[in-house]
Amino acid sequence: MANMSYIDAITLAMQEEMRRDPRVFLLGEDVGVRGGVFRASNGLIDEFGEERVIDTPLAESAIVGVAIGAAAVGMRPIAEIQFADFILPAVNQIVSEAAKLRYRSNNDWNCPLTIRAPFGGGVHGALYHSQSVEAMFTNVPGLKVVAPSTPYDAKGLLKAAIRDEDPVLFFEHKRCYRLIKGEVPEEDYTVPIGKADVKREGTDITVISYGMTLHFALQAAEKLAEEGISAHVLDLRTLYPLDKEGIIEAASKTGKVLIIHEDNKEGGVGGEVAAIIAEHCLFELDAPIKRLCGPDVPAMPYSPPMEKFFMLNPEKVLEAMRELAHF
Amino acid sequence: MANMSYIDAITLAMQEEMRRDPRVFLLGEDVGVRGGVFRASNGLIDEFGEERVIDTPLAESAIVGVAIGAAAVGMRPIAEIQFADFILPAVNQIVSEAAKLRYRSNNDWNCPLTIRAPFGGGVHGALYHSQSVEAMFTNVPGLKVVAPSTPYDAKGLLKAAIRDEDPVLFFEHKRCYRLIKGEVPEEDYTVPIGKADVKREGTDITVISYGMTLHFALQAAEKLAEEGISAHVLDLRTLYPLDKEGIIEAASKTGKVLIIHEDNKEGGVGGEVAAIIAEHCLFELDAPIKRLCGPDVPAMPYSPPMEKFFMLNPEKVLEAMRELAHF
Amino acid sequence: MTKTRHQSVGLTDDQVLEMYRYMLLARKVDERMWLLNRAGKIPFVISCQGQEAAQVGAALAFDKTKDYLCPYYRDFGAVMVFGQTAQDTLLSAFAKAEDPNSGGRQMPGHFGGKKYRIMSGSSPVTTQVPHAVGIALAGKMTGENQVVFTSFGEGSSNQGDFHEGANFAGVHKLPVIFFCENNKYAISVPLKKQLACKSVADRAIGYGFPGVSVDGNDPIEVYRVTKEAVDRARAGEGPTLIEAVTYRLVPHSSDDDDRVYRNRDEVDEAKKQDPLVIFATYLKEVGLLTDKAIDQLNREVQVIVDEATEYAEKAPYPAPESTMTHVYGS
Amino acid sequence: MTKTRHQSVGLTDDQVLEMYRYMLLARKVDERMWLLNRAGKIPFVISCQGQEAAQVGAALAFDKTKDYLCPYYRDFGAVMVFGQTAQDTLLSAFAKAEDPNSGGRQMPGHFGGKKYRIMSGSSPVTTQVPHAVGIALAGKMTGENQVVFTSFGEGSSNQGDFHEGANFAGVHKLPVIFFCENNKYAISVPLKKQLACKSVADRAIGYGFPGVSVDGNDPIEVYRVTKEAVDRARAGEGPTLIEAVTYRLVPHSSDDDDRVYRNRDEVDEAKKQDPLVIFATYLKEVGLLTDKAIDQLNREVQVIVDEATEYAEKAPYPAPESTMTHVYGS
Ligand SMILES: Cc1ncc(C[n+]2csc(CCOP(=O)(O)OP(=O)(O)O)c2C)c(N)n1
Ligand SMILES: Cc1ncc(C[n+]2csc(CCOP(=O)(O)OP(=O)(O)O)c2C)c(N)n1
Ligand SMILES: [Mg+2]
Ligand SMILES: [Mg+2]
Repeated sequence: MANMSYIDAITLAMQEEMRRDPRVFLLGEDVGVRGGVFRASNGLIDEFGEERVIDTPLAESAIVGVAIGAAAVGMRPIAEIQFADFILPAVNQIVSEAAKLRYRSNNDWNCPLTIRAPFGGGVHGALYHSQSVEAMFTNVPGLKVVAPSTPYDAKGLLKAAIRDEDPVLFFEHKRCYRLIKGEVPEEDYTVPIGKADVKREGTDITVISYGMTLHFALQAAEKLAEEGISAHVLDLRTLYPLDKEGIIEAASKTGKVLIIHEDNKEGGVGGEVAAIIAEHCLFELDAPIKRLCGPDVPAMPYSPPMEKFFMLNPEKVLEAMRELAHF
Repeated sequence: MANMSYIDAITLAMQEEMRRDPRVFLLGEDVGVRGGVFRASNGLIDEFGEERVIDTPLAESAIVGVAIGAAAVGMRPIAEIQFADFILPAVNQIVSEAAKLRYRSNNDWNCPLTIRAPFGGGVHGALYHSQSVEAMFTNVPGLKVVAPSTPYDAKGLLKAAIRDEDPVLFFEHKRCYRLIKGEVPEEDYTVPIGKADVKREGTDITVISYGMTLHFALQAAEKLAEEGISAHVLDLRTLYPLDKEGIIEAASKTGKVLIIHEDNKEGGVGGEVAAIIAEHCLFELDAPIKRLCGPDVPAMPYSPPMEKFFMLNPEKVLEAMRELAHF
Repeated sequence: MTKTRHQSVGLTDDQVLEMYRYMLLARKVDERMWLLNRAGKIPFVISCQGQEAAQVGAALAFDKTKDYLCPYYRDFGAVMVFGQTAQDTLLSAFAKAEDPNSGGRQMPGHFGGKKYRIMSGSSPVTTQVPHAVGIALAGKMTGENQVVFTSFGEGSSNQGDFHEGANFAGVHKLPVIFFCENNKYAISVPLKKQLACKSVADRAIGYGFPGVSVDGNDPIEVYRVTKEAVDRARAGEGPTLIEAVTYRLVPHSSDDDDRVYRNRDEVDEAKKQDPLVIFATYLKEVGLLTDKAIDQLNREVQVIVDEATEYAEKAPYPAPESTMTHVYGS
Repeated sequence: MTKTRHQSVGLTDDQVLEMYRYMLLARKVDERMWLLNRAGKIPFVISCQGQEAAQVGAALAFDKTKDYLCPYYRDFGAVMVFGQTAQDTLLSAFAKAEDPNSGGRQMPGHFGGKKYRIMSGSSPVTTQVPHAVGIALAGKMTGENQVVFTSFGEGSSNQGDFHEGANFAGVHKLPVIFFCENNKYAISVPLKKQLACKSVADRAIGYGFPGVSVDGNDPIEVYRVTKEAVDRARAGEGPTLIEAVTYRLVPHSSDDDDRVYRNRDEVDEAKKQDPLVIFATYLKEVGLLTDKAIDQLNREVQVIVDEATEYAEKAPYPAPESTMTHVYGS
C-alpha cells in the first residue's frame, strides 16, 4: 500500500494500463510535453513516446471523434478533455457516436473509449473552469459515467474504464486532485463500474453523494457522531447507469435521505436518485427526500465571495445533515 | 377560433410574430424555399423574403452561434434545427453561450433566441430522427425548455418564446404535427412559459406528462372514466425550469402519481418531477411515484416491430394508469 | 497500339467492365428501392443515382482486403465495391434482422459491417470524418497502415467535424482520402448558399495537403485521381481531399419533393450527363461493350435484384424484445 | 517631402503616437497583473505581452463608434482601443463588482461591455467567431452595416466554430474581419502540432474570401492590411481573414510554466522582436519620440496603472447573494 494523492492515482492507473496493453494510448490538449495542465499525464510521454501520448490540435470534437475511430478498430484510447466545461464541443461525437456505435451496428462494432475530464469548482476557475457537467450525460444509454472520490477508487475505476468494452466518461474532481490522499494497493486491481460504495456505515440518516462533496459528508458525519447522530454515507461512484440496488439499500437502511452534489439541483443526478427511492422504497421513508446542491445558476462566478456562496462546504453539509436527523 | 393542426399553429405563430416585429427572423436548413422539411415554415419566404427566412449552410453550431450574435445586438432570431437529434453539434453554443450570456456579463448582454426542433418518434425515423433530447438541457440554468402538446399551447408558447428576453428551446413533437388538431383563437395571445397546465381534472390518480404521451394519457383517462377511475392530467409544457408549484399541487390532489414520457427513463425529466414531489409532498402520497417511459436504450430502432416495442401507446399508458389506480 | 483512356490510367479491360457492373448494380438496386417505397413496402429511400461513377471509381482505387471505408448515406456504389451485396442492401431497406449494417435498427444508407471493413455510420452528417482519421491513426500505431476512404456531401463539408478531422489528419500526415461528392444541393439548399469557394478542393490547402477536383461523372478520372491519392497515402505522404463534381438525379430522399427547389430543365440537362449513360458510351467506343451485351448485363443484374428483393421481403424481422439488447457489451 | 511609412498607409503622426500609447498601456497593465498575481493578490493572469502591436494596429482600423469587437482573452490592446480603461481591467483582475466585463463573475480576459461595443466572451475558445458573424448579419438586416472584428489564436482556428463561422460569413458576404493572432503556441502545443498549412491565412480560400498574413510585430503593417479589409467590408465586399504572426513573450497564463515546452533561447530571440521595442525604435527614427519622451510616457502610464490598481484593490466585491441574480431577465 502506498499513500498517494488522487491525481497520482490517476497517473499511475494510466501508466500501468499503458504498460500492460500496447493498445492503450492517451490523446488530448497539452497531455504530452506539458504532462497535462493539471499534470495528470506527467512523465508519460517520456516513457511511452509521442506516438502514444499525443498532443492534439485544439479541437475537442476531433479528439473524441478520432479516438472513436481508433477504438472501433481495436485501440483503447484515453481522451483527455482539458476541463469538463470544454467537453461540450464534443457532445455530438460522444452521444451520437460513441454511445450508439454498438447498438446501431447490432453489436458488430463497439467503442472501448475512456474520456477523462476534470470537473468541479472551488479553484478560482470561474464559470468555465468549474462546471459539473455530468448530468448532461446521465441520460445517455450506451455511455457509462464515472466520478470517483478517493485515490483508491480513482485508480481502480480508471483501470476498469480503460478495460471496458464500452465508452466511459471519467470525471475527476479537480479539488480532489491534490487535496484528497489515500491508500492505494501496489497490486493490479479494478473497481467495478456500476457499483456504489458505502463509505461509512450508519443508522440514523443516509447521505448519498459523489466527488468532492462526498468528503464534506464524511467530515460532517464525524462531527455528527459526536452529537450522537449516526450517518450512513453512500458514494455513488458511477453516475450512469446508477446502482439502483445500492441506492435502495442505503435509503431503506435509515429511512431518511439527503442527496448532495455540487452540480446545480434541478435536473442534477440527485433527481434521478430521489426518483429511484420514491419509486422503490417510498414506504420505508420517515422524511422527505432532501437534496443539497449547488444553486440553480449558470455556473460558479470568479469573485471570491460569490464562489464561496456557490460552493458547498463541510459546514453547509453538516447543517443539512443535522436538520434531517432531527426531522 | 379556428380548428387547426399543431404544425399550422406553429407556422402561424411565426408568421404573426414576423409581421408584428421586424426583428424576428428565421434561419435554418431548408427553412426557405423548401419551407422546412416538415413544412413548418411553409410560405414564410414568400411573405418575408430570403433576408428574413434564411437557408443556412449545413452547420448547426453556426446556425445557433450566428443567431446568438444577432440576438445579442437586438434581433429576435428563430433558429430551426431540422431534427432535435441534430442539435448536438450546437450544444456548446447553446449551453456555454446562449444560456450564460446574461449571467456572465452581469446583465449587460442577453440572448432573446428561440431554437425550434422537432423531437420524438413513431415516424420510422430510426435512431437519429426520433430522439427525445430534452433531458440534456433541463439542467442548464439560463435556458428555458418548452414542449407544447396542443395547437393552442404551441402557438401561445412559441409567441411567448419569441418575445422572451432569454433563450428558449422549443421542442415540437413530430407526431403531433399533423395528428393533433385543436382550437386556436384568432386573437393574439401568449401562453406563459414556466406554467404547467391541468389538461383534465380528476381525483383518483395524477398523471404528469408532455408531448405526444400527454395525448395517450388523455385518451386513457377517457377509458378509465368508464371504469369509474378519475384521472387528473397535468401537462408540464415547460420542462425547465419546472413549475414546481403546479407539480406539487397536482401530485397532492390525488396522492398517486404516474409520470410519463417518451424519453428513456433514467435521467429523464420525470426523475426531477418525482424528486420534487418526494421532497415537497411525500406525506401526501398513497403510492410509490411511478414512471412510465421509453426503454433505456440508445434510441428508437427503425425496424417496425422494434419501433413499436420502444414507443409508448394508449394501451401501455392505460395499463399503467389502471395499475396505479388499483394500488 | 495506342492505349485506351482506361489503360493509360492503369485499369484493365476487365476492371472497367467490373466498374460498369458495380455502377449498374447500384443503380438498379436504387431504382428497386424507389419502387418498393412507392408501393408502400418500405418506408424510406435515400439514393445514389447520379453519383455511381464517383463512388465506384473512387472505391476501386482502394485495397478492400486492407483499407477501411467510412462512407456516407448515398454510397451504395462504394459499399458494393467493398463487398456489400444487393441482398444486404435490400435486407436493410426492409429493416430485417439479417441486415448486416444494423440488424434493421438503422435506416437504409446507414452502412456498416466489420467483415466488409466498413465502419458503422450514423445520420448526423460528417461525424464519420474524424472516425476515418482515427482509424488511420490506429493503423499508423499498429503498423497496418491501412488507407481510409471517407466520403461526405458538399453541404456536409461545412460542418466543424470536417475541418477538425481534416486538420488532425494534416498535422499527423495520416493516410486518409477525404472524398466530397459535390452534387450541388444539400436537400433544397443550392451550392451557392452552402459555400462561397470555387471548389471544395480549395479547402485542402488550409490543412496542408493536396486538393483535387474531378468530374464525378467520369469513373476513370475519379479512379485516376483517387488512385494517385491512395498511392501517396500508402507511401506515407499523407491525406488528400478530392471533390467529385456530380449531380443528384432524384429527390434528396423519398420524403423530398425536389420540384419545389429546382426546375426540371436543370434536372433534364443533368440527366444527359448520367454517368451510366456516358460510361456505357465510352465502353462501346472502346469496343468493350455492345448494346446486346448491355442488355444481357441488365438482365443479369435484374435477376440479382429480384432475388435479393424476394429474399429480403421474406426474411424475418428482428424480435421486438431485441430492442433491449446490445446497449452495452456483456 | 517623402512620406514616412505610417503616413504612406494613411496614419497621422498623432495616430501612431496614440498607437504606441495604447500598446504601452496594455503592456504596463499586463505587467502589473503579473506582479499582483505573484504577490498573491489576484488569482489569475492571462497576458497580451508580445501581441500588443497586432491588437492595437488592427483595432485602430475600426470605427469604434459603430463597429463591434468580439475579442479573445489576450486582447487587452484591442479592448483598450475600443474604450476599456486600465481601471476596468484592474477591476476585472480583482474580480470587483464594478468590473464592466462581468461584475467580477468572469476571469480576467473575458471581455465585454455594451457601452464599448464589445460582445461578452467566454472561455471555450472560438465560440465568439459565429457571434461576430451574427452581429454582422444583424447589421445587414438593420442597415447599420457595422463591421465586426473578431480575434482568436492559431490553435483556436482548428475548432469547428472557426470553420462554420467563416463559411457562413463567406456565403453571406458579411462584413467580418477574422483576425488570427498566431503566437506559435496553444499553451504548450507548438504550431506544427496544431496545423499543417503554411499560414492560417491559407484557410480563407476555402471560404471564398481573401486571406492575408502580416507581421504582427509591426503595428503599421497590421493597421494597413486591416484597414484595407475593413474598407472592403464596409463597401459590401465581404470578410477577410488576417493572420498576424506574433509570439507570446510570457507563459500562457499565471498557471503555466513555459520552460517545460520551449527553451529560453527561443524566447530570448523573440524578445528582440518585442513590438514595443521595435515600434519605439521606429518612432524615434521618424523623429516622433525621444528617449526622454518615452520615459515621460512611461511615467504617465505608470501613474494611470497605479491609480487603477489602487482604485480596483479598494473597490467592493459583489455581494455573495448576487450569485443568484441575472440568471434570467425579470
Ligand atoms: C448534423 C445534421 N444536420 C442535418 C441533417 C439533415 N440532413 C440530412 S442530409 C442533409 C443534406 C446533406 O447535404 P450534402 O452534404 O450536400 O449531401 P447530399 O445529401 O447532397 O449528398 C441534411 C441537412 C443531418 N443528417 N445531420
Ligand atoms: C474549447 C476549449 N478547449 C480548451 C480550452 C483550454 N485552452 C485555453 S487557451 C488554450 C490554447 C489556445 O491557443 P491559441 O488559440 O493558439 O491561443 P493563444 O493562447 O496562443 O493566444 C487552451 C487549450 C478552452 N479554453 N476552450
Ligand atoms: Mg450535396
Ligand atoms: Mg497561440
